[in-house]
Amino acid sequence: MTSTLSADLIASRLAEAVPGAVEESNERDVWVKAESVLDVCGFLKDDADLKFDYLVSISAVDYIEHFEVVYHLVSMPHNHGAVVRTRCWGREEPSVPSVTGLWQGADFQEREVYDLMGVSFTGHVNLKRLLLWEGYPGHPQRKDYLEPPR
Amino acid sequence: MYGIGIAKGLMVTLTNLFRKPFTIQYPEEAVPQSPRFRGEEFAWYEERCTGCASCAKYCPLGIIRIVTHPGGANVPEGDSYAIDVFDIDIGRCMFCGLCVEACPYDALFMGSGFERGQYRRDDLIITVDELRSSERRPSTWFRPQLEERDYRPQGGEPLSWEEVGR
Amino acid sequence: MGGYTPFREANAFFGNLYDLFAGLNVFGVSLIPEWLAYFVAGFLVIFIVINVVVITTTVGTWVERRLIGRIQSRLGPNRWGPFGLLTPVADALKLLTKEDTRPEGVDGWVFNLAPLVFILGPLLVFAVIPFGKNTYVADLNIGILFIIAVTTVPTIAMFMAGWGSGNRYSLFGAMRGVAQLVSYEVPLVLSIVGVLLLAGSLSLVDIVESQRIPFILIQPLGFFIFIVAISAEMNRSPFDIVEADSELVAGFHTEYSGMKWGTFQLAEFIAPFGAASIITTLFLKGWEGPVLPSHLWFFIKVWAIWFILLWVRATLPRLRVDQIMALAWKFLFPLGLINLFITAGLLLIWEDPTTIQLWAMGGINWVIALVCLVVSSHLMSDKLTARPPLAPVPGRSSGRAQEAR
Amino acid sequence: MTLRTEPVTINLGPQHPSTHGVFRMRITFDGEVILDVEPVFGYLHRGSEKLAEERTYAQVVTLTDRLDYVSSMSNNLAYVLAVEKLAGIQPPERAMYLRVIAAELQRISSHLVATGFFLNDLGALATPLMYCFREREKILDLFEMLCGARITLSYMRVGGVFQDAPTEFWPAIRDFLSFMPEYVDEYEKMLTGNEILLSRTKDVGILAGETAINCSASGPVLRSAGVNWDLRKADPYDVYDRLEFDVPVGTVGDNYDRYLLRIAEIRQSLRIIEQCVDQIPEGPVRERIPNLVRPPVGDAYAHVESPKGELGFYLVSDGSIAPYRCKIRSPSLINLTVLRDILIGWKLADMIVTFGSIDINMGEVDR
Repeated sequence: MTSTLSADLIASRLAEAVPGAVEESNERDVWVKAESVLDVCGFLKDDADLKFDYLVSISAVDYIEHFEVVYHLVSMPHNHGAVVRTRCWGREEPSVPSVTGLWQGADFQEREVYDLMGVSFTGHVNLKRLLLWEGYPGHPQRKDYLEPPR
Repeated sequence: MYGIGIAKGLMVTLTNLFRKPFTIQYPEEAVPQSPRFRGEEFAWYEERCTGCASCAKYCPLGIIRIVTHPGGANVPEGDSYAIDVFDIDIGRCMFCGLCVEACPYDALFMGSGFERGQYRRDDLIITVDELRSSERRPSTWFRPQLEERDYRPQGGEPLSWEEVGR
Repeated sequence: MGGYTPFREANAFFGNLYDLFAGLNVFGVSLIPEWLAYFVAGFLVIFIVINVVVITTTVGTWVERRLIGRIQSRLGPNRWGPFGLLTPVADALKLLTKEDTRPEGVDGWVFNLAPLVFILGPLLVFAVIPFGKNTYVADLNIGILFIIAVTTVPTIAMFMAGWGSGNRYSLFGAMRGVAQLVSYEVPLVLSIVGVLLLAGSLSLVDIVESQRIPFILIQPLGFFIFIVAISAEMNRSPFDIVEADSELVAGFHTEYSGMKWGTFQLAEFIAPFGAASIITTLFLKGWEGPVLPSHLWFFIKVWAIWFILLWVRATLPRLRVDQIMALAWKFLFPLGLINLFITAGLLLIWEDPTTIQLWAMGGINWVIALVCLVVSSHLMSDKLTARPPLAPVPGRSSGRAQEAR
Repeated sequence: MTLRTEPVTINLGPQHPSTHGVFRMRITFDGEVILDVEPVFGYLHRGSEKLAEERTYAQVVTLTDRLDYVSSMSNNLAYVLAVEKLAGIQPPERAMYLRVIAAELQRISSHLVATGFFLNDLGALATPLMYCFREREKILDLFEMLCGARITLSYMRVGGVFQDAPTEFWPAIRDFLSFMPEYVDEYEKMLTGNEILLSRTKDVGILAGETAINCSASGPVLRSAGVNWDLRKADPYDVYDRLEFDVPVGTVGDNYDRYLLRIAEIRQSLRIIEQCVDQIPEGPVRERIPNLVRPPVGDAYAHVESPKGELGFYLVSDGSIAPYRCKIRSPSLINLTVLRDILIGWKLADMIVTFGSIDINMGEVDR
């Protein structure tokens, strides 16, 4: 990942391929709409110039009013990287389409995000808690999480 | 040919049979230790301590408890706080040394020992009395002045507060 | 005295003891009847042999741990007693005082009986081994058959333990054990047959005495097959799939603790001595040797073989189940057949070989053994050549790196 | 008559000799052949990411020691790089060289542990393990000289390393560089050509390159599958772009390749350390920055090639003294994604070996 691709470039390519997917972009970051994550990622993975074939990590950040899911992508043939972000609003049932169909490597990471942050991934075949046990109250990495009284 | 590799492996183990063993017989033989070893007994020099509690603030686990009262005049450079309580709970300490790194007056040092096993957790707390009365063989960790002097805490002389400063 | 005489004469040690007890009299009245004297003398002989075996094994565990320690660049146990000699004692005490746990769902009788049955086999082997000149418990005329029979007994115990524990790891271990034994019994017996043809007797005492030159020189292939097969029978590394600790935790004795586990371990430590004794008797001229007393010769040979077994154990990784089976059926079994046919053929040519003819037979057998080993190992290792070291690739160098230079 | 058979399910772990920690796999067997694997995680979950949110940037370094406890230096390095990227700090040159030396020593030690336990999983009665630990001990001695600890090192700091290496460190590391290759030769002599090891590992647990990329595998697992991807070359951090080294790449992607690759990487690491020791400039080792770093609002992702693979830290700052969010991209967890692909259809014994060859560390998987 020697060069991080300019977000504007990605946004412009995305505007052609997946119209209406890009929510906002500046020179560093590109935000896409939560519901079009799968299309965007599919395009980024298959496009010959971009060819992001390697999903580095999926992280989720709790910004109180919304959750941001961050995809770090790398293209091995072109040796460049990109960061795709998506916001999902609402604290009750935030959800993002799962990218496990594109990258198998997303499996455990999405489960981890679901477990600790409570963002569910629609389309994930085995969306169970990863690190905590079934029936654990709450999602501990949320900012408003309080340890249950013993 | 099947067997050559196995025979080679057998020769390696056979040569090791006659090699000097690597074991150190610990209680009888001393383990060679580096002067920077971050040991358990903290060395604390009350004369240098101003009671600023930087160490307590920098501790990632918050295991240092300091209670002071103003008015003590035990520091050569001027007034400071007198220390009432200086508890280090080494039962939870992870010996990262951030407290030592934080101390601006070279008053707190890592120790050099590692044989302070106790049967009860409460006994693992180093109190201010123990810090005052113990022999101080400070580790040279984050104290380059001791390293320049080529001080070796293991088996070396205990140092007084004048000797450890920058 | 009538009925006991032949046996008394055959075994000098037993005979002396019997005479001692039977001859105890007060004013001509015999104190001990003949049958009791026979029984006591027999009991004493067995008592002595079992104790010698167990004590040798105990010392053997210490030597084994020290030697493996040195092989692994460490010291081995050296805390209890001088050089750690009391370590086995400490082990035994610890095991005897340990709580004997019994998990839920075990099959009680089978579970408890398994260790006893397991230790039976290795101990019974020593009943027919001649330890020295005229020193043996019994000179059975079917000695070898007896040994082959009793060495399979532990497998039954293994299956009892595996089944009785009600643990899946144990069952896996037991199943593997049975499969392995069934396969390895065949090459084991085949490799012995050559020796039997040369010796012309099934009695171990006769086999020792008929070795004008050690049979290892005449039967190299047999020796090789036997040592591989017997270590598989004992479940010693590299064939220790039965209790493969990294796969099956401890195999069939996963659920055992305390002295039951200790019994399993004891049997497993006796087994190499048993195996070494059999090898010594069959291939290394038994107790015969110049100058030194016969018992000492026997012990030296046993320890030497035992060291080889230990050395292999300390070095080699474990084989996989199917590979172990393949080794038995595709490698050892044909070699055993070849060995048998060659030996039989040579004996047809020289019916009653003189010493020189024996040497000639040895020479022919060695040539054939080397050819067979080379050929069959080539057949086996067509896929097993090491890869060349990984070709270092310069790596995907980045633009930034080139700018920096 | 046909025998009725049914598959057996075994809970391999959490307490099992070769799960390398507390890890559980629900495995369904047909006889000895694996039909299905389902990994179960979380026995060592300590909430490192949450803990990091309540500590200052300097204090988090001590937490990273405990992620992958056999390669603390790499964890330190990854975290420190992320903070430096976030706060825009450039460490002095000498510090960068010291970091590379430390990280490469750690790589050697971690690969020694991996190789040793791999052979232990093969059932080699701990002999190769003891040899590997013998040399690892020398590396730990070097670490103790460098930073006073052997396992939980906390050597790196934001803006450099905490202190320069002592004078006695340089002769010691030269000595280490002189004897270590012989020991590596010894391992190779003992193991590489061993037919039993070959028959157990060759063409077993084959991982295809595309699968490895698709599963986001990294490190030796990815490279053994023939993918030439090493972050030290692809995205050089610190001073790796000034050092000459090769990236060993496997050809088949089986267990044997993963073993060979680790041995080859040990050799390359020795090469790197040698160059670093020759090139290291004089100078300060720590940028003068405030103890309480307050990076500007924003986020940064930094990654290193840790012995297990790509270890990344994604840090979000809200301008305060503690990270707002600290996400750890742990190679061990993500490398386990390949588990189902390379285990199903093999035997129990192969499964243990393949699992050992992935080289995971539960401290990092569960965090």
